[in-house]
Amino acid sequence: MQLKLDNNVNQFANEIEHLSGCSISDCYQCGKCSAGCPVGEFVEESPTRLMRLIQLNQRQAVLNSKTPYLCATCTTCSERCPMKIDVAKVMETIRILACKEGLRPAVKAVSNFSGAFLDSVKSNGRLFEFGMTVTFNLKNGTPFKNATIAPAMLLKGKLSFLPQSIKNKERLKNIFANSSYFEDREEKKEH
Amino acid sequence: MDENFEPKIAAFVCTWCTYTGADLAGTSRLKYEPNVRVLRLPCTGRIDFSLVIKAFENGADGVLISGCHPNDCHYNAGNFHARRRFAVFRKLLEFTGIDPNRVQFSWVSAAEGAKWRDVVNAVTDEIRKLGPFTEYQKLIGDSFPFQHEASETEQNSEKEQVENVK
Amino acid sequence: MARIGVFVCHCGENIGRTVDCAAVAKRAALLRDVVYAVDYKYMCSDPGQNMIKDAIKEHNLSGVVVASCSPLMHEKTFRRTVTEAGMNPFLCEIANIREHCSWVHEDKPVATEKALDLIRVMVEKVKRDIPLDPIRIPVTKKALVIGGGIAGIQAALDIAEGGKEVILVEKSPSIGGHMAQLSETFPTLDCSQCILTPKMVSANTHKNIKLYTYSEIEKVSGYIGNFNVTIRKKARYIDETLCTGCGICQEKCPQKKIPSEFNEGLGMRKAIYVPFPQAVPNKPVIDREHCTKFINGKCGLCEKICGRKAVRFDQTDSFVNEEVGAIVVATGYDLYTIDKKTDETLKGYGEYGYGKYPDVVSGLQFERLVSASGPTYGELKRPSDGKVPETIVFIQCVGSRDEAKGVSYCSKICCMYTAKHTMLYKHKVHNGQAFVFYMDIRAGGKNYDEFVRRAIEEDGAVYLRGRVSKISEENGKLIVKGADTLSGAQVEISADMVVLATAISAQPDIVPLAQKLGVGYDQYHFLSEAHPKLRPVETNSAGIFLAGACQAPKDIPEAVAQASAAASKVLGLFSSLELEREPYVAKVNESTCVDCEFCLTACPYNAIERKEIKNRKGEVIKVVSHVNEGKCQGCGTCVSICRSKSIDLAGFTDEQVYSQINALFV
Amino acid sequence: MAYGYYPGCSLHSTAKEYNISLKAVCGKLGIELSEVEDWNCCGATPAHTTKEELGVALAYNNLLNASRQGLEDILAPCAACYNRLKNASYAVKHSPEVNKRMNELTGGVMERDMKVYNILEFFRDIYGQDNLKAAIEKPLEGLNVACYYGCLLVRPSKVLNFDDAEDPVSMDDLVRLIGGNPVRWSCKTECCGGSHAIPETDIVLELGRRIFTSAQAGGAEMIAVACPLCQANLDMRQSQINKKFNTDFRMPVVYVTQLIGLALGLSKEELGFNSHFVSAAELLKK
Ligand SMILES: Cc1cc2nc3c(=O)[nH]c(=O)nc-3n(C[C@H](O)[C@H](O)[C@H](O)COP(=O)(O)OP(=O)(O)OC[C@H]3O[C@@H](n4cnc5c(N)ncnc54)[C@H](O)[C@@H]3O)c2cc1C
Ligand SMILES: Cc1cc2nc3c(=O)[nH]c(=O)nc-3n(C[C@H](O)[C@H](O)[C@H](O)COP(=O)(O)OP(=O)(O)OC[C@H]3O[C@@H](n4cnc5c(N)ncnc54)[C@H](O)[C@@H]3O)c2cc1C
Ligand code: SF4
Ligand code: SF4
Ligand code: SF4
Ligand code: SF4
Ligand code: SF4
Ligand code: SF4
Ligand code: SF4
Ligand code: SF4
Repeated sequence: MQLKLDNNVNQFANEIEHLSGCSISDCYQCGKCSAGCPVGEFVEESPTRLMRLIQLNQRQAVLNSKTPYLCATCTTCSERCPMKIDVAKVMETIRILACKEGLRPAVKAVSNFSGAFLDSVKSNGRLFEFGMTVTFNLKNGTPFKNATIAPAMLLKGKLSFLPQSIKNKERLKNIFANSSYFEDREEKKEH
Repeated sequence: MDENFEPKIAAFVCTWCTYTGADLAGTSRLKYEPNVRVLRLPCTGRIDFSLVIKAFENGADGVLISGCHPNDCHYNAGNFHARRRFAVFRKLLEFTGIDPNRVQFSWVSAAEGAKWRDVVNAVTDEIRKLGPFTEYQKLIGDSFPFQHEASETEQNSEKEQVENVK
Repeated sequence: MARIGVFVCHCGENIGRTVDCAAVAKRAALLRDVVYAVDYKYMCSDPGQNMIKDAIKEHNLSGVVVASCSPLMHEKTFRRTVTEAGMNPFLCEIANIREHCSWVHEDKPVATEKALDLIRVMVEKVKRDIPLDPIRIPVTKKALVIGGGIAGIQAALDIAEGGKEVILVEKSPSIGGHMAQLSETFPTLDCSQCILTPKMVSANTHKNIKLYTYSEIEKVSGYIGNFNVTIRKKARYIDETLCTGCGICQEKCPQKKIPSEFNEGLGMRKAIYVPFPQAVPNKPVIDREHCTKFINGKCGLCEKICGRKAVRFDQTDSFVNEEVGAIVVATGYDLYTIDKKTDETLKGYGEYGYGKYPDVVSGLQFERLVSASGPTYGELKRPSDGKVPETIVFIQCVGSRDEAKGVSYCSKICCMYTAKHTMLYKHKVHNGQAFVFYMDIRAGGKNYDEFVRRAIEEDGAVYLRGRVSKISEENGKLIVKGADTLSGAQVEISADMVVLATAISAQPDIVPLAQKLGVGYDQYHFLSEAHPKLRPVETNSAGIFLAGACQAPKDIPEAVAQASAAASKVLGLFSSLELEREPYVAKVNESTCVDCEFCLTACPYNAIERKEIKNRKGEVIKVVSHVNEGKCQGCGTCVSICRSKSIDLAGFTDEQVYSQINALFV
Repeated sequence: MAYGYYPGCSLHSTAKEYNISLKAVCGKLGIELSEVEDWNCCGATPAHTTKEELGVALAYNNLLNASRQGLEDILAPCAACYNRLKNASYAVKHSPEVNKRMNELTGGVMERDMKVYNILEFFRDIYGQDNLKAAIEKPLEGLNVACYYGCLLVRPSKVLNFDDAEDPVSMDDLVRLIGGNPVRWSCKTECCGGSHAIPETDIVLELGRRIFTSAQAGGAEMIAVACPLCQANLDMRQSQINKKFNTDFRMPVVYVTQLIGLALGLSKEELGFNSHFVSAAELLKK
């Protein structure tokens, strides 16, 4: 592997820094985030390495990395980072940024799940788990995934065939329609 | 604006860093604008506003204050006190209607001969752009606490001085 | 009426090339109060200096301005010259027309004009110069050393060897400091006790050293050359003059379950105890908190058994006053607290389970576990069950370089002592394996990197570059989850014991002492040197010096080097009968001072004190500020802070500076 | 005074026994809960990993509803909901811009600073340990319990800050209070991968295996949780884990409220013990 670096080397780090509010240059590659990451062994780029790739302006590699999708958002990394970097937030930022740019998600299943989940919330205001699972399986092309569990859950009365719905759907609609990908941090700095 | 305007600039510098840095510019034979007149003080901590106002009163178009870098103060904290005071002073300047850019601050260490050159050149440039300082007359009135009698320095300039003060 | 002489130097061609010196001299002669002006090729040459001397006499000069090179170059020369002609040296000023004029400008008329300006300014100043005398301060030739670690011992011995008296004050029952706790020391692996004990003994027996152990500094007043110190001798409950150190009392004392400070809690001590066998002085103290006699009036066994009748339950703290001329602070360091979250800024280390898992120990505890004088007599057994650890993990930078834990600095010595620990481990457990988690290896000393390489190459320590996220316990093993960032992999090691290289931190009780001494400290409470490069052992308080780890994390070689440097500063100070200083000191106008105390807080040297003004009847009529000339360094900060313009600085008075400003531009 | 109650989606479906047992316990203790009217999903992980503002807004909307209802203290038993709600209240409190945006998105200004509590905090600080102790009728008698907090309950500590993030003790204290024996184990705050339960099952199975291994090593007979995601993951997937790794875990995973209920003398039926996949019945016979 070879990285070609030029004077724009800080560009992507600045972008992420701006979007996430986390200081990327603070990362001194200690590895503590990766050491405690529950999905560390399942990913190619550990959080530490991902931070490094950001520092070295590897935009494509980062946005196409599977790590941010497989991140379980457990915030173990953020809790323990000696430099107080909210690494989980950086993961989230990468994911949102990839989504915003319309890139193909690096882990389809995860983003399909998010999609199905949010669709369900969007239309009912509450999660309709059965419906969501069906949608997800269809999207994902895995119609029988979790099939062993669903009937059992139905039996235990833990899944319902009917969605619950809220009353004030207007407001919900507005929230879904107008939420931005990122909070405006530029403004925040000024205050 | 007068094309040939040559600003008069008073520089208050500390002995340990900037004065020595300016010496180094000399020993290195670096060339710079001749507009700055240096006054050596023990520390930037010794500089209070009255000195700056005094300089304007006596015909300066600009003032440069320069001392040791933060943490390098020979006297440990003198330049911190100075910096804190200058922050207030800038506001005071604005309040009195003096363009705060007429007072410039810098850190020049004993090793930074070239920086001294650059600072002098930059400040001269800046003040040149701002033009002659005429507002000082407004300052001279009852409200000004540190007014001295007209100076009796050079004999042939005494008259001029008196005129300025009036 | 002032009579000023101006002497313009050509400096060969150096000034003459760009400044018309003759013209300058002529015009200078026209300045008011200038009665004589002349130019000459080399003012600093003998003939040049003689010209000045002659002119002073001939023209009855009251002040001299030499227009020449920088004052930093020849001010001293010309001041000596005028002195030889009977003039006060402080009536001679320099106008710098070389470094600040001829060398930096090219246009001759412009440079000539500027040279004249510079001279005019100095003429105005010299007119207002008043004769000053260098300040002389008498010196008490006795030093105080605070802290009896290796740094304090070394400083005390060096000063004592230099023939001066030393008072060494140590707060714990014995001198020796942390070095006494170490097993073997890098980079040579010599036994710590073997090289330290002789020094401790000489410190105790040297005729010039007076030792106060179990004592603390109560009060400090005075200034360089003349400090007055009150020392609190804490009650030992033993009459040291009677006690022979036989140790029978310690043997018999039934209170035996007290965690030993010396053994970092890994061993126990009695209520009456000598902290370690080689302690100096080798006399016990009674720990009041744990002694039955003090708790409920019973026991008293030690008193009964002591043949010398040395036990004194009724002893109280006592105070002694000492006059000293210089102080060396050598109070050393402490270890970052990792198990307690007492201090908000120093957060604990919960993820490593220190304090929860007995086999997670600190570096100093490890030293005790491998020390021949330690609780296991040098056999490495882990605290929980005495098992010899076959897999051991060392973690570096614990607390250090960790902003989340409130410490951003590198503790400097832990890379080295961790390497040492892996070696000591391997030498004790031949079939064992040591792993080290590190972020960087900082081994920048003579033979230091070679030492670390030896740990890796010869003793087989495996170094993993990454931090550890968490330590947990499972089935009697410590599960260490770390990372190896070089391979990019997570690492899990099932270890028998974990050693944390915890950060070196300042003494927890250093701030009150620093405040008593007027010595600065940084955000981490390490004491501040006067200049990080060029005055590393001085403090900003004249006459007070630093040695050892109280200033920053240091290893023994550095602590000793700094201690010797501090000692040489002290001896230098003591080599003169009186101190002489430039008289640029501030002075308060007592009639206008309104006692607002602004100056008091602004002065970086604590040189300003409060003074009571009394009337004839002795009643206080006013309190004003007063500058202690011995402490004032002449920075002038107080002058500019005083709202009522009640302070002036000799040599840079308001009047002088204003008149200079008046003369800046024509 | 009634406490606000935000059940969240899970307590109405997959975690119905959590709901049942909580209500039963509250009934027994005389704690009045008032459900946040017309609450919506907090957004869980998908919302904030898709759009930053959406993650805050969905949660904020609930706080808004509750504030309009006159509620001030809200109990959010689901750790994920608790985490999201608290996060939203933290965000609007610490950033005027976020606050402004939330007002725009939801068309409403929160009338007061809403306090969100998780179940452990609720019993520790609001109801009070002493009160609870006084109400105990049938102490658990030394049942060895691994208290499992997971991630969402304790992290990020900057925002949640109710217990030590590395070694939380609030559930252990609670279990001890009701007569149980909280075991010392090392996976208290390890992540179970809850948010990946559906899309990345393999990861979840491995994480679950580690947790069971550790609980077993610690001598636990059951795992107590305060999060529906953890419960569902560990309970439902236990058989899959056993199959995949050839293990034989039979570790009931129960809600802490169910244990409290037992100690208060409620019956297993009243507490929804029948809806577990790995039954606790055997264990609780003693
Ligand atoms: C685990 C470990 C291993 C180490 N190994 C090595 C090694 O192999 N080689 C090496 O070169 N260095 C080593 N060091 C570093 C070494 O310990 C220090 O360099 C050395 O001890 C510093 O000496 P000091 O005198 O400055 O401070 P200290 O040893 O801390 O001594 C300070 C003394 O001052 C006393 N004191 C404190 N406050 C007061 C007060 N207010 N009044 C009176 N007395 C006071 C203390 O009681 C103490 O006796 C190691 C350090 C650690 C933590
Ligand atoms: C690139 C670089 C950058 C550095 N930056 C820093 C920095 O930022 N900060 C810092 O603290 N340090 C810095 N240093 C280190 C610093 O240069 C040294 O610490 C310092 O100069 C050492 O001083 P010295 O007096 O021991 O030796 P030297 O400076 O080498 O002086 C030795 C003197 O002895 C003379 N001499 C040699 N042999 C004889 C002889 N036989 N007889 C008579 N005279 C002799 C030499 O001519 C020389 O004048 C830097 C070094 C380098 C190489
Ligand atoms: S938040 Fe994501 S990246 Fe961080 S430790 Fe958890 S799973 Fe790993
Ligand atoms: S823990 Fe923090 S500093 Fe260390 S590698 Fe991760 S992000 Fe970087
Ligand atoms: S106090 Fe008495 S018994 Fe104890 S060591 Fe001294 S002389 Fe011996
Ligand atoms: S009196 Fe105190 S110190 Fe003496 S033997 Fe008894 S317990 Fe020990
Ligand atoms: S010396 Fe080494 S181990 Fe210690 S803080 Fe510095 S880098 Fe870390
Ligand atoms: S040799 Fe120099 S550059 Fe290399 S590690 Fe040492 S100090 Fe750093
Ligand atoms: S600042 Fe001036 S007025 Fe105030 S105490 Fe000091 S000398 Fe007196
Ligand atoms: S001149 Fe400086 S050192 Fe002297 S008293 Fe004033 S502030 Fe203190």
